[in-house]
Amino acid sequence: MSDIVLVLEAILFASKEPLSVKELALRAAVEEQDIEPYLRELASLYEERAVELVERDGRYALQTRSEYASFLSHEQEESRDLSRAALEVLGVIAYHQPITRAEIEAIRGVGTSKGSLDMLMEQGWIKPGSRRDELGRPGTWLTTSEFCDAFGLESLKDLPGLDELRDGGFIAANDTLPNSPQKQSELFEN
Amino acid sequence: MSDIVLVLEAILFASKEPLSVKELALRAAVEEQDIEPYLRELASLYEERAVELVERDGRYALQTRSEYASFLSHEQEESRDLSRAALEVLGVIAYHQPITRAEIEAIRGVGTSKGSLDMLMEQGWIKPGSRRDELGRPGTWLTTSEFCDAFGLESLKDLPGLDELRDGGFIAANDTLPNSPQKQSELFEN
Amino acid sequence: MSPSIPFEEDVKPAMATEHVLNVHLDGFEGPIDLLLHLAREHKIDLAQLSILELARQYIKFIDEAVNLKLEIAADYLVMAAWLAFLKSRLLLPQAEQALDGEEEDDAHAMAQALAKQLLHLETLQGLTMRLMARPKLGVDKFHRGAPEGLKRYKNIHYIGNLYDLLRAYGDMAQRRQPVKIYKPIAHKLMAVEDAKNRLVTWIARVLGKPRGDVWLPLDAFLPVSSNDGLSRRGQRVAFFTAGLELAKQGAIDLKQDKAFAPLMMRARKEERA
Repeated sequence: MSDIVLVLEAILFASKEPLSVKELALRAAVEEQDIEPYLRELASLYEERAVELVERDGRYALQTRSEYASFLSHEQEESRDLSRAALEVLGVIAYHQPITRAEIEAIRGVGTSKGSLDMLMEQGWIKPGSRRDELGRPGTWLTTSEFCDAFGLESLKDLPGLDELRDGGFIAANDTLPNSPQKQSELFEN
Repeated sequence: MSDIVLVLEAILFASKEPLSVKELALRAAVEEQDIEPYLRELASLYEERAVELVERDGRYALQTRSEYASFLSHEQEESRDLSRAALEVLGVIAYHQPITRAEIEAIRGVGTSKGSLDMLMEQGWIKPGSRRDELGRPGTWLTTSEFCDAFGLESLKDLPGLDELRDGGFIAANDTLPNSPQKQSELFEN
Repeated sequence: MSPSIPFEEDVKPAMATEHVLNVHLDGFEGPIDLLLHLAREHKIDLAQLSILELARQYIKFIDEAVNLKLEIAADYLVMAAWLAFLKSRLLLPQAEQALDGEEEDDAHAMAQALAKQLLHLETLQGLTMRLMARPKLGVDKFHRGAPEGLKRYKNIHYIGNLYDLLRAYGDMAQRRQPVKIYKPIAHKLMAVEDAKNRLVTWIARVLGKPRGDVWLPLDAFLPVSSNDGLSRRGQRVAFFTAGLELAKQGAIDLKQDKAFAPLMMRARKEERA
């Protein structure tokens, strides 16, 4: 194998852009008209490889063969725990559905980033319900059956009641939630 | 030739930076412990070529052989000249890491201008290590993987003249340098 | 090898000739570095512990610099003084040494420690030069110039955990404020005092005037602005109460012809005790 072939290999490998025959000849210190056989030999060296010598508009470059493109991007599965905020929003929706965003915020006492709702929807755990028949016709949120699946509930009815949460120590006795949260009307009377 | 060898070739050829065995195995869908023979085969494919497969601090990369440097002057980056002080600090850190600033100063017999460490860190060659468990919990310095890349060190054990320091009693004979993963293989001896 | 290796040039001693040496101290990284340079310059073998000769050269160098009125950093002078001390200790006649054996050992130990430090730094300087002389990435060796690059996509799954959900909901319930706090609506009602003031003003205005003692219905006193029932009823109550009070004081007369008939008021002409 000619040294010049390897010099061209080094030049093409390290180059930031495709190179013309003229540039290649200059850098490899070869006559321009002599360069083609060397390039052909270099191409043949990569014949059965994951790399190929390509020519576009008279410029040459070494590049990864397109057959291997799928290996250049890697999909990674990652499991994550829900953020505190997302858990709260989901809990409020589960217990108080159908519920508007304003009501979620009123219960949580903090603004709800749109991101939390988007993320929960993307996850398939909540969906938009019908619009509330009041000023501005705000949309409401509901949990989905995927939510029940993901949290191991046969149905929403299996969600422990607030009394049970209190008995279970999840809520201190002096909480400010009304007793039957499923009926959202009680929460927002007046 | 195994397809996996070519997949590894494609991945290494396309990568912007050296890749760990873990990363390679993940992308090529091979078990980590099975990857070595494939890497060895790939290395042999490049045995008489202008490009070689190298191991640097436990990571692998394809790069041009230094014999072809004279043809690649176009690609040379403007390298920043490091001051004499910075170079000496780099040497002290490389051979004695992890090392505190006070220890560097004791060896050099002179205060270390903050600029030296800054410059070396900006260059990407040193990084802070864990704090020493002693009075004042002084921080330590280590060299980086990029340092090994830059100077063609397969691992820190390849630092030239480690034995001279050992013979002079300047480092303990059983001193194991940190930051040097067990050699993946003896494949790529220098 | 590439034509320019910047690092190699950097490590070359900045001071090449004795002449330059005499004029500058800036090129040195402190006294130890200067000592090393002098050792190289005068071919003093550090391993042989020729510390005396080195001390002589160092002191001579500093003396020259002082004579030239160069600015000399304190640590160079400290080193010179220390070396002078060390030299004198090492050169003490045997007899005196016998008297003061311990100090003599100290001096030798100090000389040895200095020699070791010099040797250590010299070794490191040499190794650093060797390191810098290696073929370098980006100078002698190159990664691929135009790598396609690798991509990574993350597919994130969230894990549903009922316990966490209940816990979060419960904690929130404890943290949260009541949804609505009862706040009574504050109605603007006329105060009795206000009604009384209006009546007193009216009395003062009409008293003693012609037709000043005409009977007027209570409703005639209510400000016209009030249309709302509650506030009008409030005014009526206020004027009624104020009227009773003023009648009791004898300022006005009140009368009602029959049940549910309009209540009539008039200012009283004069005090009837």
